Amino acid sequence: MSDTTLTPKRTRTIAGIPFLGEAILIAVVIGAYFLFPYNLAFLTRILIMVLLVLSLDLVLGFAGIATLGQAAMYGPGAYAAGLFAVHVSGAPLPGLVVGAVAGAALAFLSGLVLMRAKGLTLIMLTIAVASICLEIANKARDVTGGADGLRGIRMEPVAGLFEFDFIGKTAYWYVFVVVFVVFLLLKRLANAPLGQSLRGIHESPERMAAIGAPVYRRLVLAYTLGGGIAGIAGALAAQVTQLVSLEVYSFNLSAEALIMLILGGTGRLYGAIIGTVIFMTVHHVAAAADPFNWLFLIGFMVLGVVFCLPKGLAHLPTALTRLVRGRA
Amino acid sequence: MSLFFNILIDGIAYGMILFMIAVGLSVTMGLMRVINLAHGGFALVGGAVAHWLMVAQSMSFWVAAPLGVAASVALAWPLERLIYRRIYGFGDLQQVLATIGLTFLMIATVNRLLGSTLLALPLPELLAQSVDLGFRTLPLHRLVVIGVGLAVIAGLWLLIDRTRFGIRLRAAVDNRSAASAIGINTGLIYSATFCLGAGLAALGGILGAEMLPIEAYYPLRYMVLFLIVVAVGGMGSISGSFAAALGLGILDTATRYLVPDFGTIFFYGCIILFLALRPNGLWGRTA
Amino acid sequence: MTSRIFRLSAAATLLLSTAVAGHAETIKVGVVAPFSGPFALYGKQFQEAIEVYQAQHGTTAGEHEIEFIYKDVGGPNPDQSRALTQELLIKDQVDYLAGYVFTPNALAVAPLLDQSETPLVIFNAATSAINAQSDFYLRTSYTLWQVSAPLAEWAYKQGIREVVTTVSDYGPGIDAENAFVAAFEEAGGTILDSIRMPLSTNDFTPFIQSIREQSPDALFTFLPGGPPTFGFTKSYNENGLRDEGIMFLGTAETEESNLQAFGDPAIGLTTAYHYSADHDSDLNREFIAKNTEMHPDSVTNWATIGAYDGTHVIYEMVENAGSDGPAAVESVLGMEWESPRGPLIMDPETRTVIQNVYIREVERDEESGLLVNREKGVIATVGDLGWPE
Amino acid sequence: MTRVTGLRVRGLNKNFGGLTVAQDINIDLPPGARTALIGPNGAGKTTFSNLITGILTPSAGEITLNGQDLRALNEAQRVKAGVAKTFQITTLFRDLTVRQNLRLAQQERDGRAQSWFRRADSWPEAEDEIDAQLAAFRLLDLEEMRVDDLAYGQQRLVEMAMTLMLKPRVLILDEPAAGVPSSDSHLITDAIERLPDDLAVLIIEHDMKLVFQVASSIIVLVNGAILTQGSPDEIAANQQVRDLYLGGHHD
Repeated sequence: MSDTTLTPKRTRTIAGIPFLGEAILIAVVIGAYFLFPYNLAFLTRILIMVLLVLSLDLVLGFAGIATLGQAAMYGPGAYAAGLFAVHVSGAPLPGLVVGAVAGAALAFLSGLVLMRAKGLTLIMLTIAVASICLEIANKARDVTGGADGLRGIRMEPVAGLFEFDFIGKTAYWYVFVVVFVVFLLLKRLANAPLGQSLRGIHESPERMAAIGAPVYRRLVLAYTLGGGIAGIAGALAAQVTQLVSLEVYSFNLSAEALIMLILGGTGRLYGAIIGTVIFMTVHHVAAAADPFNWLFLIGFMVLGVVFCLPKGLAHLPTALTRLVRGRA
Repeated sequence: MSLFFNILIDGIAYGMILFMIAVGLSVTMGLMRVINLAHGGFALVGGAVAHWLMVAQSMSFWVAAPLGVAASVALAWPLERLIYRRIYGFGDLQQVLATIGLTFLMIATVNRLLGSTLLALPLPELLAQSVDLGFRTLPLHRLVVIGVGLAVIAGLWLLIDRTRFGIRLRAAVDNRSAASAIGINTGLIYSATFCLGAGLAALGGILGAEMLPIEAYYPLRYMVLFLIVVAVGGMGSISGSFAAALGLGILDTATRYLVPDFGTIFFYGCIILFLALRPNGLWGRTA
Repeated sequence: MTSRIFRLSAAATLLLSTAVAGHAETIKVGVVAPFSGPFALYGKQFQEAIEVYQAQHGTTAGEHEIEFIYKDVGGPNPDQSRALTQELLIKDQVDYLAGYVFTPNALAVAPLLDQSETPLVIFNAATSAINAQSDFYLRTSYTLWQVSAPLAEWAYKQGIREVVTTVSDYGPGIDAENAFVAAFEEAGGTILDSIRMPLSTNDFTPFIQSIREQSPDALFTFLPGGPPTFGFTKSYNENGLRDEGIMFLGTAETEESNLQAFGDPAIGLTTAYHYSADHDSDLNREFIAKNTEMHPDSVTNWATIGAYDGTHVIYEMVENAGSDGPAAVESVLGMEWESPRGPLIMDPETRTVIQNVYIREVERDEESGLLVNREKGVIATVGDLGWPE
Repeated sequence: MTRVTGLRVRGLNKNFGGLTVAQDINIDLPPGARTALIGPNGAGKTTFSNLITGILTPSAGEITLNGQDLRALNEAQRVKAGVAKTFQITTLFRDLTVRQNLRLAQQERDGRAQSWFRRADSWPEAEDEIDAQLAAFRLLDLEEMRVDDLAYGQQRLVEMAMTLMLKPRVLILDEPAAGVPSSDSHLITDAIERLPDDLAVLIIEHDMKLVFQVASSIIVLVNGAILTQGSPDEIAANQQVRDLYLGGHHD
């Protein structure tokens, strides 16, 4: 949880070096670009998923809102950006804004009802909302293309300068820049009063109310922000794939995002990134090696992490340090 | 009028299956406070074993079905002792992750051994017959499902209300530390309850296979459905699960009869409305 | 060896194309299909069919060695489909693509095909509109119109006048409904009601009861495979529709991989489809024998034959044009050949095979004791009737 | 007409179904008041506290603070209006440090809790204020400790310090000494004695020693109604109270 713990009067750093985390992140992304030049499409998918999991981290990890329906916000982002590209303009950046607004709008409206509930009830409500969205998209076949998918998305160059290319270089860098900007903003938010107060609500809603915080309104705010970010993730997916299918609302997507987040560690932005990268990479490699049995591997991996590193993979360095110190 | 009876009888039969599978989930969630996403896996294991016994070993339904239930219980016991014991102490999210991991392993195992196609449980001649109700015919097995469902709720009521086990179980649900403080062996209660839940899930899985056919991905396919029953019924409440399962069965059936085109939207809309108004379910304990 | 990467970037920057045809080279074929998850059977069937074809015809076409690379897409997931296809084209430098079970997965790669000029042979996805999105799509499965419309015409000829259609409420179901309704009304029949059943339906009795109350001559249905089909056919039987003379008309519902699970209640179900494993020809018996010999657990079905014939088309293209995509597609348009399912023509216009549609009825085979789709009639050489004009 | 200052409660009633838990309660808490609310278990002390803070809605009666009607306000709005409380069982942000706990209250008070870009600790005056408050409660050495790692008595102090960050006009202390080992109870009494002079304090307490030490007036609540009220001496002398409630303590 220490990412969101403020150490006062000094910028929090890894190993005392300012911005080391960000530097490693950029180095990894550049390294991956040169090491796996033929896998850019897959790497781009990981980045988009990272964004969705980050949005889930804001909602679940920071504010403690239990949800299995994050796809309910990812979907409107994807459809809104897709429809915007088909009917209005193929410019990517305005499309992102449209996606963010759509995701945030759905989160706000559903949040007005959802944020009054908690626990299992809340989880079931989030699933129900996503299910209804899925059915509406399926029903509105004339608009969304239904199960066949929304097609006809043609993208213009990013900011009028960078054409989407066949190999996916532009898509990779475009998605990375968007994800990185959102990541930096979330990092600011985590250490800002709002992030701290969300964490307070997560730890003790009673105490937050007793110090005068409008808990319900702030939960709706957090959910809406998370929805906006999930909407951006959906919009990116729509722009990169140039097709939107009903799967953007699927329970699977919500559930996998949740697994990735818990795997990496909730409440820590790096946890969301690590969990997503590891889960998707293991999935990719295992599915390529033995698709029929890869579920065994994922099952054991998940159990291994939960029993050995209950706070998530991002906790591994701390756990190792403790182990070494314990031995010494 | 016949429409009304149609909805009622189809809805009750459907609801009974939901009840049998979900009641164990509700009780374990209420008692052990564990979010057990692997619950449907016990229905799968029971159904898969029964399928294998019938198809590969040519056993009759009447032998294979109880053995399937027994297999599920036999798996539940060591799982509870070795794995779930440790999961109880986890936070909610870790519980979700751990039990989903178990679900994956159960699916992968069945997939590995029996493949991913439907695992049929051919009904014996006796149950495959149709019964004439006057206004329509009904397959006998649905009446049997309704009968078994009633027997299960009656049996559970006797067990909970009239036996020492039941008294201890209720004490443990109400206050687990107090229960162990007065010398109740809560560990044993947990194991027994967990196995009972797993056995009921297998029973529901096998009897309900005509409607919710057994296949490797069964636990994931129907997970949300079972959880909805628990949420609507209220965690830990047997009568709540019963009422919720029947209510949802009837609601689902009614939407299919009356508004087939918007059935899903209507169904989930009702769930949202209900849970928004009664966040703790029908007779749920306050969280 | 031609570097496809180089070709691609060359094409993109409008430099000269360096495609070299004629030299012996290894031709790679990327197969995108689900090999994991609930739909894993498709991938398995595809791979088995390809192996059978290679066992029968060798691994070379013309002077080229052919190599298949399999990628697991998991399920309906256009993002993953597109990413995998990109990886196949760029990293593995495949010359042909194949597989594609779900319509969105196939549609998502259309721009890639045009840019890289790579032919893609669809083994399954059955929405007519796919092939209109790129000239590089070829299809050896079928389209929903192709089987649903002939069924409607046949039904009318059998004296069926009133039908209730009841399909799962999603793209393919609605396509099938549209095709059936259009053809049946065209023939002069009456559609009493068109019911769309939510995909999340578990108990189908309510729909079956509604049909029963309208007492049509027949019902037409389309459902996704697996549990929904199982539940629907169970309900059809249990509620006595057969006894009341309401005929069951379907398409893929009685496909072979899940057919035995239905048991006796399936007997008598009527379907129109382009392939039955029970098809009476030496070629088919040989094909199935080889498949069973190589994969004892495998059940031959339409996915197997789609992939088998698709592999044939790829072999022909390789032999004719090597790795030159546009020439390869051109070379097989209008091609005629005899498949285990019957005679096939690659329609030059729709790029979907023109094939026989068979009317079948489920029977229990006396010899093997297994349920089979016995062919009762044939509607010869049907093209893709759903092709957008 | 004189302006009413402080908290004023008139005719407060609360029923749960047929059960009356608060009956015709009238209380005045002017600035500087040090009033203790005592009574046997189940007398309705915590219910009364919840009615004032807005967790429960009264069935009838008036609650005003400096003339402002509180009834229409929810819990958070009442905190803004100047009513704050500590919980019977310490309720804090256990995974956060002492300083962060105080800062959360402060940022709510100052209305910057929704600010999302600037670091929470980048308001220098605000940090100075927290320093001062920590010093006042002798918590400066512990400021970087997680609250969960503190002794219970210290957590009590943190809760009081945090609540005071809200600059309330009325402070309700719900059994401030409950659970604190007697060796540490002087910490609590000291802290209460050092509370600002113009603050109205209502102490709900069982510990009679503490009550007589800090309270200048005492209200005795029985079965949801006020039995009597008066100075500590009057209450100590009241035979009714002695019989009913204090007997055990004075023997």
